[in-house]
Amino acid sequence: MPDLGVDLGNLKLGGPVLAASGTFGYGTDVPLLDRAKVGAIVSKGIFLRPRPGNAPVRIAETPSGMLNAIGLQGPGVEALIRDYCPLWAQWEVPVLVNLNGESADEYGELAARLDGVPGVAGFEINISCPNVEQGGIYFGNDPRAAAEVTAAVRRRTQLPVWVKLTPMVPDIGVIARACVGAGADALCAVNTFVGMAIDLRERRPRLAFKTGGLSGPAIRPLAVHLAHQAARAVSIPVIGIGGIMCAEDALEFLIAGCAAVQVGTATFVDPRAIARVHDGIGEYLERSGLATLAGLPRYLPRD
Amino acid sequence: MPDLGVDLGNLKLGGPVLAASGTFGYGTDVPLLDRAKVGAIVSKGIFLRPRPGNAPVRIAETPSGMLNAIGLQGPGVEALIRDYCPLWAQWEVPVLVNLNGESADEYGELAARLDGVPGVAGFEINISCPNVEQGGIYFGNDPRAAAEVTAAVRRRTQLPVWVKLTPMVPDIGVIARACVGAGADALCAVNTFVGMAIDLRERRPRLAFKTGGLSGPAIRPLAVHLAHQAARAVSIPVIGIGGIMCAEDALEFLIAGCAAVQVGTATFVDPRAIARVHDGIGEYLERSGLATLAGLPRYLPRD
Amino acid sequence: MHELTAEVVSVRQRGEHGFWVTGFAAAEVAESVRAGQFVNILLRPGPLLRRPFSVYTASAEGVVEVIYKPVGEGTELLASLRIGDRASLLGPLGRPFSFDSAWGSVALVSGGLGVAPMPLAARDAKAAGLRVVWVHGARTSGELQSEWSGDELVEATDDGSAGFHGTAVAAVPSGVGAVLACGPNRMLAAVAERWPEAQVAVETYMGCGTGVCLGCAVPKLDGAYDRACKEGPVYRAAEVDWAALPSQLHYAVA
Amino acid sequence: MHELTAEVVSVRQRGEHGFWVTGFAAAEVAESVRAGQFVNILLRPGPLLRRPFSVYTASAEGVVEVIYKPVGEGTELLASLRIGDRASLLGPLGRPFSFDSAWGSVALVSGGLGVAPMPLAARDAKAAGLRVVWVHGARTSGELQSEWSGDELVEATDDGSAGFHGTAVAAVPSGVGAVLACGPNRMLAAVAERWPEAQVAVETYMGCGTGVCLGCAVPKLDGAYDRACKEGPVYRAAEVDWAALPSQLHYAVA
Ligand SMILES: Cc1cc2nc3c(=O)[nH]c(=O)nc-3n(C[C@H](O)[C@H](O)[C@H](O)COP(=O)(O)OP(=O)(O)OC[C@H]3O[C@@H](n4cnc5c(N)ncnc54)[C@H](O)[C@@H]3O)c2cc1C
Ligand SMILES: Cc1cc2nc3c(=O)[nH]c(=O)nc-3n(C[C@H](O)[C@H](O)[C@H](O)COP(=O)(O)OP(=O)(O)OC[C@H]3O[C@@H](n4cnc5c(N)ncnc54)[C@H](O)[C@@H]3O)c2cc1C
Ligand SMILES: Cc1cc2nc3c(=O)[nH]c(=O)nc-3n(C[C@H](O)[C@H](O)[C@H](O)COP(=O)(O)O)c2cc1C
Ligand SMILES: Cc1cc2nc3c(=O)[nH]c(=O)nc-3n(C[C@H](O)[C@H](O)[C@H](O)COP(=O)(O)O)c2cc1C
Ligand code: FES
Ligand code: FES
Repeated sequence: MPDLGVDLGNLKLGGPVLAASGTFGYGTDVPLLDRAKVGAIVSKGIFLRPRPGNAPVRIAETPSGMLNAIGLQGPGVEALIRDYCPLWAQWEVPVLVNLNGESADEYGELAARLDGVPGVAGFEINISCPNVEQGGIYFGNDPRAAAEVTAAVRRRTQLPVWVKLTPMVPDIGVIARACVGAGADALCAVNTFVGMAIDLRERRPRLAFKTGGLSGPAIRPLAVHLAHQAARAVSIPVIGIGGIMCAEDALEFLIAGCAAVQVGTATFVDPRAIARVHDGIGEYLERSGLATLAGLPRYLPRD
Repeated sequence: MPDLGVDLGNLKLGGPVLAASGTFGYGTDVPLLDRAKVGAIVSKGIFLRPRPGNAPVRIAETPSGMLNAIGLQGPGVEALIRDYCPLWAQWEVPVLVNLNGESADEYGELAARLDGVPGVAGFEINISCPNVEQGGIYFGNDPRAAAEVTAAVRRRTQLPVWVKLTPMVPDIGVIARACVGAGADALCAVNTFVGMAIDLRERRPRLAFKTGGLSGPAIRPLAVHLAHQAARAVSIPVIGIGGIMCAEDALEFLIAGCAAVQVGTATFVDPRAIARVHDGIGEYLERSGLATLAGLPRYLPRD
Repeated sequence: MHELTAEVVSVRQRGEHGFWVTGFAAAEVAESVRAGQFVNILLRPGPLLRRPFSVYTASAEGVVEVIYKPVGEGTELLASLRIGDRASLLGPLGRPFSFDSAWGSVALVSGGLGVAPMPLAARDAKAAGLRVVWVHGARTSGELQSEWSGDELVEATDDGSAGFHGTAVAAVPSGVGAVLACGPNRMLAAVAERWPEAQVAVETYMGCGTGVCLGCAVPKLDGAYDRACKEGPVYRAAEVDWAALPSQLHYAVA
Repeated sequence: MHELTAEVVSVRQRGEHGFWVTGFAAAEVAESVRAGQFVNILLRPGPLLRRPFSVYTASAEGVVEVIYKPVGEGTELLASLRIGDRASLLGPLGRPFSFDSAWGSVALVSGGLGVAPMPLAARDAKAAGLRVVWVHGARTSGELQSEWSGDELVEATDDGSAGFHGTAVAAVPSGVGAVLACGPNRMLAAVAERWPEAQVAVETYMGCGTGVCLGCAVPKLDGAYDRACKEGPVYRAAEVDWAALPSQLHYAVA
């Protein structure tokens, strides 16, 4: 079996297939899966304080995709530290915490609170949240705001800091470079795309929150493109996310320049998806006569 | 049968279902279809000069979608006037020309050349082209450039001028308002989303052009959201486009605030798609006890 | 929980009203499933997400049946499966009904497709030594079920064309020791008013069925949301904030 | 052109190498189709786009057959269709081979799945009064076809395990009046070198099959692209810019 290890600089992973935030809970509810094949787990998004989440209906299926508007339901950082970090500290697989806030300060506070807590291997900054101080503009759409929130977290921790990019921007490279400048160790591309589905009987949006984030295979070609653009723009590792259902899908991201991938919606359909993708990548490398994932030729012309 | 007529101000349509640019040729190659049910035809995108288009491979199927990079292959405006406009002049269904250029001037010149030519019922400005003068930045991503090209066309014609919006922007309302300010009569939302697919055998993009535009049902929830955002931002009609395969899909756009819709990729799968969608909208109105499409209650809270 | 590629071993269409019943060879599920639990079925080719179905029957031969009406993409594909076809089943999932022999008797109240968990509920109730009254409601006689189990059947129709003239809830005989209900969320809200302690199986859309997506939120009166697939689908009726639970889901339409 | 919901009336699997042949009741197509034309098949549930297939045979009873190998989503679904299932067929599409009785004889040169249009080509050639030599090439004897028509069959294998040792192109007897070819685009390029006037049926990806998407671009030596579905799929070999025509398509792999 080829060596599927991934070196992300300040974090080494046993495999290139990670569990995406919000699709794996806190890592405690995924049965059947061989955890030795999970490269890392990114926790459900966490805020400082507990949040009830949005009213139902929260999800709607669409062609090859699903919309979700969970509303970052969660117990808040103190409960996370109390209830989950002690478990994580006993696991082999590294767990990163997905950070969310309404101001750069809130992100910084979260990182400070979690830094050094056993079981926390690093942070993934979710910049798809609205910046309440800047009038609800999303952090992820503005290079300055993205850099500010990255820097706020960077200042409070030596652990790996990843920034998860928003897709609905004209040039993802600009945001990517801003995050690198502010000290990010890796970038994750991408989060969900904003979408809407209409209930024809009620003549209103199917989701109570009106809009939701589109995930699943429908977005894969868009996500591959964005991850590729990000990988071309920066020299830190990029982790590809979006619509990966099988090894072939993951390989599209890897060949397009990603160091690793995250699997989200696929876990809903097949709780063993991550292990299946991991194994399939190994088989592809083997068929291709490659001994290591690091040796996979990438398609990554430099800008 | 309910009245499906649509009043777009300076253009009245027999039905709300239009043929999208690039998916209906010049209107001469779609057999089997009952043309009385086509609200209007938007021609394949045209440039001043003939263009050979991109090398193959030009299309790639993806989950519930397809990528295309045709490269605006076309005979140029003079051949269009010579070979197609005389046919259009004899048709009942109005034909609008999809305009493309590399500078605002080129768009203006195209409009000037076509204005008054019998058979040309109006213009749809494709602002998804790169602005060569501004270093390849897309017109559609920049409100100033979008307004400039709209104004350039507006100055040269009294015919209806529609602007077809690009989806990959953080706030489509900003671009929409800019186009209205520059004199657009209607907005079309949206064009394709940029995507990429990788050939695992060759380890390079499947399309010769590398990237392509994603169309089809995969993008529908994103397109409904963007069309809805545009409709909330402006008071001129918005024409919804993206992934419409059946009447239910079209009704999502109509309820979300669109005055009409365009059908693209569905015509590839079913040459009769436009008529089928038209009939299905009529049946829905009938079932709902509505005598006219104009009377359909919309979900359109104002910003 | 198990995930298995299960072969279709039986397909039958029931009653005028077009309920379908499909049986899968799924011994691991059949052995362990309890009333109120569900299986999450993957249809390929088919829609992205699995579709949850209550387990209708589970036999000693290892056959698990689900009952449904073809109303959309998933159920139509399910109805198109023929004997020998295969589908992936994930289950059993969710928290089952619980039974207490101290009740003496129990009323199983079902509306429309809410019959789905009731044959197993009758089985588990009998195993707990309870007397079982099954009260089933439909709009009209043509929509009534012909399959039932238990000690007593009470039928009700909205139009009075058969049995009790009125709702299933109104038709429940007095004196039963406990009430278990399944049906449209609207009907369950009525159950909650009359029997706050009733156990009800609710329906929500589900993303995963295993507890990781938080898509299946059930609003509770204490202001929290929990997961229909994990803490549910069976709830104490008084716990649920019925006004906030969507009542327009598709299963519930029947 | 017709669009019809056609019933599957026959399914057969051919040869060791796993070619499948599926027959549809499609009288309108069967009556009008000419060699080299194709039908565009819609599979539901299935991938978004139709899949183009050369018409393999067309009978007086109105049955149209296609031949294929299950290599991907579309062909696997096609292979899963059973008698009585239905699929939408659009066709006949594209420009057919043309025949001239002045040729006296014609060689039909096929490689791999390039056999697909040849039975009809033999039929149309005989109708034009031509003597038909079918030259078929495969990698090895196990991949050879067992169905052929015409006056003479020449077989060739790359490994020499049966028939002529070498390519189908090399095996074409001299003196034939014309050459018609179908197979991997690479093979067709070799045909073009030897017989610039040959008619060849090329393969491209197709979006619509009816001429409206411009997805099926065939690069020609004059610098223009035209549409495989409309001006093609049959071309004069010398017209095509073979170096610019992708040779890695899936059909061509066999
Ligand atoms: C615990 C539980 C038990 C159930 N038991 C039964 C049963 O025994 N019998 C039965 O018939 N049904 C049952 N259902 C409902 C069932 O899962 C299907 O949703 C229903 O049958 C309709 O599915 P469909 O695919 O045919 O319709 P669709 O056409 O897919 O559904 C109609 C609409 O609902 C949407 N939709 C469907 N499922 C979801 C989802 N999971 N998330 C988001 N959107 C969705 C679709 O996009 C579509 O627009 C149960 C549901 C739950 C939660
Ligand atoms: C004129 C013509 C005649 C043909 N005749 C035959 C025949 O007789 N027998 C035969 O076996 N095949 C024939 N083909 C090829 C056939 O249409 C299919 O492409 C092939 O069989 C593989 O399809 P699939 O769905 O099984 O594979 P897939 O798994 O769908 O295809 C493999 C890959 O190719 C991509 N792909 C497939 N089709 C398209 C498309 N149209 N556009 C973009 N991407 C696409 C898919 O996304 C996938 O990644 C013909 C093609 C043409 C153009
Ligand atoms: C139900 C659901 C909840 C999610 N929650 C979060 C979250 O809390 N934080 C975050 O950064 N991303 C969240 N995501 C986005 C995923 O991590 C991922 O970026 C996205 O789903 C695309 O990947 P996929 O197509 O593999 O699912 C969520 C996605 C889904 C479907
Ligand atoms: C093959 C193809 C060619 C297209 N060409 C054009 C074009 O020339 N000009 C344009 O404005 N849009 C063009 N489009 C975009 C469509 O008009 C439409 O906006 C898009 O396909 C989304 O709609 P759909 O999902 O219904 O196809 C093209 C789309 C496709 C698929
Ligand atoms: S369905 Fe995903 S948590 Fe319940
Ligand atoms: S396949 Fe669309 S033009 Fe040929």
